[in-house]
Amino acid sequence: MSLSVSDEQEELRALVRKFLGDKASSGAVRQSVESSGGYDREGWPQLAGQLGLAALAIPEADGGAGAGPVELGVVLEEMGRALYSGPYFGTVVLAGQALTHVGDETARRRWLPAIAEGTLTATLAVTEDNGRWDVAPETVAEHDRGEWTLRGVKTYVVDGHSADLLLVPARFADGVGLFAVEATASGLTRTELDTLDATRPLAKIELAGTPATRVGDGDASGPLEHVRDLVRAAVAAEQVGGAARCLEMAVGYAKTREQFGRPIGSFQAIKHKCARLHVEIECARSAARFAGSVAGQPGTEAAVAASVARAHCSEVFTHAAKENIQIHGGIGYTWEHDAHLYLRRAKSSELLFGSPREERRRLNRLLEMTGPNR
Amino acid sequence: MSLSVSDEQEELRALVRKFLGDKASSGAVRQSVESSGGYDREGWPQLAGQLGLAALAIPEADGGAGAGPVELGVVLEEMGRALYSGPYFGTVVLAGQALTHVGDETARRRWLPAIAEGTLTATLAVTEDNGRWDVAPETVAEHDRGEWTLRGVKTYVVDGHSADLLLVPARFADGVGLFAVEATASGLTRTELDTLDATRPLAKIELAGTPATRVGDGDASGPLEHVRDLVRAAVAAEQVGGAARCLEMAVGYAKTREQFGRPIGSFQAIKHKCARLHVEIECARSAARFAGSVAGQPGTEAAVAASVARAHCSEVFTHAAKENIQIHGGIGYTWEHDAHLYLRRAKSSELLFGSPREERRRLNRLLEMTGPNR
Amino acid sequence: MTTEPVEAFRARLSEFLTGHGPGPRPRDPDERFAWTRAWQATLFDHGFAGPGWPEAYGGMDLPFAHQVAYQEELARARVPGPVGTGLGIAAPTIIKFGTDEQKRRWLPSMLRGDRVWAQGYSEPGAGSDLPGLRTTARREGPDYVVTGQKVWTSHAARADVFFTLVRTGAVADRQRGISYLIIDAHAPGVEVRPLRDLTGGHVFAEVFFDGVRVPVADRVGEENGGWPLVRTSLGHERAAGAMNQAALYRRVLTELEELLRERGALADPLVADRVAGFEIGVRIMRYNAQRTISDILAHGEPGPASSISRLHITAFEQELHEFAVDALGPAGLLGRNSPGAVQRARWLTGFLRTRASTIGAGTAEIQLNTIAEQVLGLPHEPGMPAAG
Amino acid sequence: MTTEPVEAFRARLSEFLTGHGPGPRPRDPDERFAWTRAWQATLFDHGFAGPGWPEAYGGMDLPFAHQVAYQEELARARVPGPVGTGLGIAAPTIIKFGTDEQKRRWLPSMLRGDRVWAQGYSEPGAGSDLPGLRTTARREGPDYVVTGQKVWTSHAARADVFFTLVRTGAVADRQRGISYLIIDAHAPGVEVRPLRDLTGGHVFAEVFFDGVRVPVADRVGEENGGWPLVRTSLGHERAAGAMNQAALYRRVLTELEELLRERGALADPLVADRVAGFEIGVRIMRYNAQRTISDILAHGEPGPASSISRLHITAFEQELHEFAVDALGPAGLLGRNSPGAVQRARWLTGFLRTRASTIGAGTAEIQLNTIAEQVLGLPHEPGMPAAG
Repeated sequence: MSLSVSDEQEELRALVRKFLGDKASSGAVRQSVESSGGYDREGWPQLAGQLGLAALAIPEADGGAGAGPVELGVVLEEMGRALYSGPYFGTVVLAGQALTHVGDETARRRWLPAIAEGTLTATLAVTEDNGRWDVAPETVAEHDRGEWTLRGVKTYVVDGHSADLLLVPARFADGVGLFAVEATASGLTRTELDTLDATRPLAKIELAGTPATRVGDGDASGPLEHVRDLVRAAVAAEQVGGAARCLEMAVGYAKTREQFGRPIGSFQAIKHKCARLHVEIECARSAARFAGSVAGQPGTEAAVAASVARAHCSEVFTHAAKENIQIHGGIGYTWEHDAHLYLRRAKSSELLFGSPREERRRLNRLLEMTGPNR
Repeated sequence: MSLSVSDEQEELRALVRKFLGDKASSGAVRQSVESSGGYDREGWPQLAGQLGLAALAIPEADGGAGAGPVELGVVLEEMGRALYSGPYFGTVVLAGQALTHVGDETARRRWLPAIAEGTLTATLAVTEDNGRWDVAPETVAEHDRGEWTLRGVKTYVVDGHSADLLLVPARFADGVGLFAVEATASGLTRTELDTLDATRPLAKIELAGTPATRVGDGDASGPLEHVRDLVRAAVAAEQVGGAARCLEMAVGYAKTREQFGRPIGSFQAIKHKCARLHVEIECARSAARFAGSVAGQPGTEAAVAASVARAHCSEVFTHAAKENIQIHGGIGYTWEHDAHLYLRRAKSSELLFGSPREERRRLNRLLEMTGPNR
Repeated sequence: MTTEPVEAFRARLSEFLTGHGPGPRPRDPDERFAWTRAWQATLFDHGFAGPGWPEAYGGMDLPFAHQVAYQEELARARVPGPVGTGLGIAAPTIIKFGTDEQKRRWLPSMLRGDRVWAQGYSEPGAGSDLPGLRTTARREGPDYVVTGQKVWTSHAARADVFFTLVRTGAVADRQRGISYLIIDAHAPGVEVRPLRDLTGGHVFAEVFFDGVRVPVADRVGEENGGWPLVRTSLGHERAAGAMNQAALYRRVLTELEELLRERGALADPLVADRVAGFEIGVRIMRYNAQRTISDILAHGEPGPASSISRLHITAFEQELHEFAVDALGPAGLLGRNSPGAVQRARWLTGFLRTRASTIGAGTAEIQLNTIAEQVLGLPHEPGMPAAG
Repeated sequence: MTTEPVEAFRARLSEFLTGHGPGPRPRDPDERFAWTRAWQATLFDHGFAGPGWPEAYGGMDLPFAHQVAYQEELARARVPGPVGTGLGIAAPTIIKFGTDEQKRRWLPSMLRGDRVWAQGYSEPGAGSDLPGLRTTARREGPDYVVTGQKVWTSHAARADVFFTLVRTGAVADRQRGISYLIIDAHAPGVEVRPLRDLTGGHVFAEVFFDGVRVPVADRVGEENGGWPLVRTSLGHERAAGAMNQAALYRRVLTELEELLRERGALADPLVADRVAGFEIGVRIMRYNAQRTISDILAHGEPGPASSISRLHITAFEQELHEFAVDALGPAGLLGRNSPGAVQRARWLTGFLRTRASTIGAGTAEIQLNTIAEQVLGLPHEPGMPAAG
């Protein structure tokens, strides 16, 4: 297996970077941060449709380009650098992969092509009030006269306030199933949350006898676990992008900003901070790439690699974001400077989708280091 | 309560420092390190007797000077600086305080004056094979026809191979008692251990029906817990001395050693390492002093302060010892340089008498942060 | 100085605090500001302001032991601290170096909270490098004409007075060309632009001086002699104040522990271990303050524990707030306007706000340099001005 | 180069290793040294030495993929590595910059382990500041006359040959006045004084040169042109070797986990959390190596992961050994001669030994400088030579 970036992947990266540089510049990100509820409605159709990024990781049979987690990682790394706040993460990373891996023929045909075209936005609503991303749902699915309805509360749902389609894991007699809920369904209340990181909008979803369509059959726990690992790998790539951008900002500032008559980057304290971050970030990059390259094949190796990457990349991104502010000094503490946007994203992506502590605990379970209840 | 050093204490410090500088110089310490089994037999009578340091913390009624834990802390800080390896710690800190706080009249009259004079060496044998310093003993005391005998194994006993008198906590039907065993007793096997830190000799003590004298009456668990807190405060002071000496060595070297045409102490990396250590060490000093100043009064405040000091001072000393080697570079890695002797003492005193992890756990119990089994 | 025994004084103060408490803390920032000022006036009017200040300027001129008791009682009563940084930073300088006329003119209204003082030291081009500052004060008859820009002035938007450092000599003279000048915030040519900090709030600002005329009589100390004044403080009063900070964090930590216990998070041994670490940290904060106080009482000097307190506290508060957010999990990410927000998002706000702890008033790096050079005597870097 | 498919090569090597294993590792250091050398000769005699070396000097000249397989198989078989630092450090320089005559003269006997090579770069006065070295080589007819002192030369006591940096120009020329010289350890005027390291063992030494005559023909590269040679290495071979190190620590960590499980220490959630952290670290070590290999295969260059591996590994090994000692509690303090010593005190020895990880071959601080300047492009300190 190669952990190198191929020429094709490099082209993809350049394409995405250019697009995001033009359309999702800091100003655009700030606009979405300062306004609530909306998202990049202008850029999205172009990014999803013309650039074909929504189709990227969707199987060819379902109208996609059939690329794998590695290519998705390239895109997310760039989105992480740019703090892209459009509905890519919810639609493509969460819902796209859930439909691909859990969905039956009908469900796939019904929604995946629209996702691939960029005409349907969607998300996956995993977390409930306890905040855990990795446990069985409390939300209940009831079956009556051929119709499913859902009852429960999901929260911290990425793009949950704006997505056209919500995919909701819920439990019923036979185990856990995945259910699709249209945005227009009755008994559905969606509340956008005020959170640390406005570039990743989160919502609370209340389901009070909401009609839903079952997606896939049998117990979905296993396939959902695989989807979670795919998401882990994707978030890790995004975190690498964010962390690398923080270091770039810090290094760029340290090269030009002078104090005591010399660039602050010539002081050892600043140099060593930056060099340490570089070491951490390259380690994070190796971990994220490895996780991406094995994520396609469900199983222990993919699960272990995903948790390794998430645990490390989370800590590195948060560390990089904090050091970036520190190196920038007073200016880094202002609202106007972008440094805090990265800190917000870093801490938010550290705690959503499984904290480092939880990932290490899961790693021990996967490696049978400790008993199942540790 | 004052945390300041009084003029009297400052005089005591100067006296001890001068004595240890003359008699327990690095060369003398090394002699005791390289030879096994012995201790500072020449210096000890002078230090204990003429200087009166053995008598310092023993009550006046028992032939001592009646000073408290704070004065004892001043002496131990100096001994920590000098890595003094004579039998002071076992005799005065461990056995002296155990006899003072657990002993009945008879026991006190029998042994304390001799300890105060420096003519009897002694120790307290707490730890058993599990390495825990803070749990009830497995060693059993049996009473038969008015005679007590002990059965069990104690280990990591400071000065255990050389002490004239061993004080041994052991359990029996009514709880835990303290027992005195003469070095010459039958059924007693003492084995000096090869350990990381030769400046603090440890021994394994096997008791196979060894005759013993009971010291004190009633359950000794409570008083022994108080003794443990006095020891914690004393070790913390010793660690502050060791850590401060490491920083002094590092700063001294960094001022004179040149690289790239300037003293290495002018490089920020070295400066900040030293400054960070200074902050940690002054915090450690505050903690050790506070622990000493409340240690005389048994109770929760003394217990909390003792664990706070131990947890922090342990980590600071080990950190200082590691940084001292790092700052010295190649020369710090040699056997001939004293830097490693401090690392050895630091790690050894970190893990004996309760590790930082154990002290934090105890702190949570004392503060009722968590249940009793956490 | 009073001859009242410490415990009598403490009882009298405690009784006053019970009877005259400032009432509940308003949530609206403007109301809160007014509430804080009103409380400061109440203290002043009852003779309970300025524990270490001369009585001539409205202070209490308390012996040191009384000052400690004063701080302890105020911390216990959870009353608000003074508004602006005048009392803590400018007043000691004026008390020590000001003329009698200056003291009479400035101190009482500052102490009563009638006029709010804010600091203007840092500049956009010289955050940590104060000796390189470029705001100039050109002498013109009885006035200085001040032109330049300052940043990072807490409370600038509400300030009536700025205490500043300005360049009266050449830039190349560095700290030997700097004077200490008091500038009326309402004078023509002063413009204050509030800056949002990274939490989204407005606690600091940029201040522009465009040909502002400042009477020479408002200079403290000699012309070009401002630099040594910067480091003045009523060491003793500050030491007693450190107790106040230790009391504050004692309370904050207890509140966090209660929160974690309620949420069941303390059952995680890793959380419990970290909490024990903070228990150690907050106690050491108190021991450091107490040791400084002991050293002052015994030797008249604050001793070594005083120079390290700030680095200990800043690291503590950053780590504590981040730990709180982490321990709350995703709920820790909720802003104050969210349903389910934990304690009005105080921990989240604290996590962001304490980023300033290692930046404002000299970065952590600068403070480490200062300790390395001034306390440990390590050589300074070639080509660098000595620290401090 | 071979045309043998990688898997066929791997099978052949694996069969050889099974059949010709070096036998159990002797405990006595002298015996162990002889055992290591004998194994090196066995490899050589069977055509299994020097995977990346030219065949002309006894090497295998393997394609890169085969080198990776070679390192993997050797790691799996747990055979000893080469003795001395010649193969890893001196050989690449000689292969790249040596004359044909020098290669013929030096390489085969080095590869077979017949002559042990040791490094002589550092000096007492210039540990991290190599460009400041002072051992001089004065030209005298066909010889250099070498006088000076070197330290930190691993295996010096057993060396037959030193590869050194010496000053042939002026001290003020710094790195432009340095030559790369190969010195016979048995020549008159060479004195080796073994130094005990802080573990109490003798793995390094001081070497004194007192007017040692060294033929000019034993200089590699140009006079005063030695400096650029120092940083040569067979990058590709080293990358494959990094795999070997990852495999080593994979094994070490598994052994520690088994030990902790046996002793019940894994039941402590704090211990388990740290162990998970090391699992992450050891995997990242492998990913880094694998990524470097991928980059070489894809682009012919080792890429960014290669420059950071060492800092990751050194931090890992220091933390791992200290953690092991801590997790063992007081039993972790027992030396190998003690009753109850845990696994012959390997963790304790490792705790002490790995203090060198951040000192030897350039301190961690110097490596961070190098990354900051050469990778990140940060400016170097005024008055300092550029890193590297």
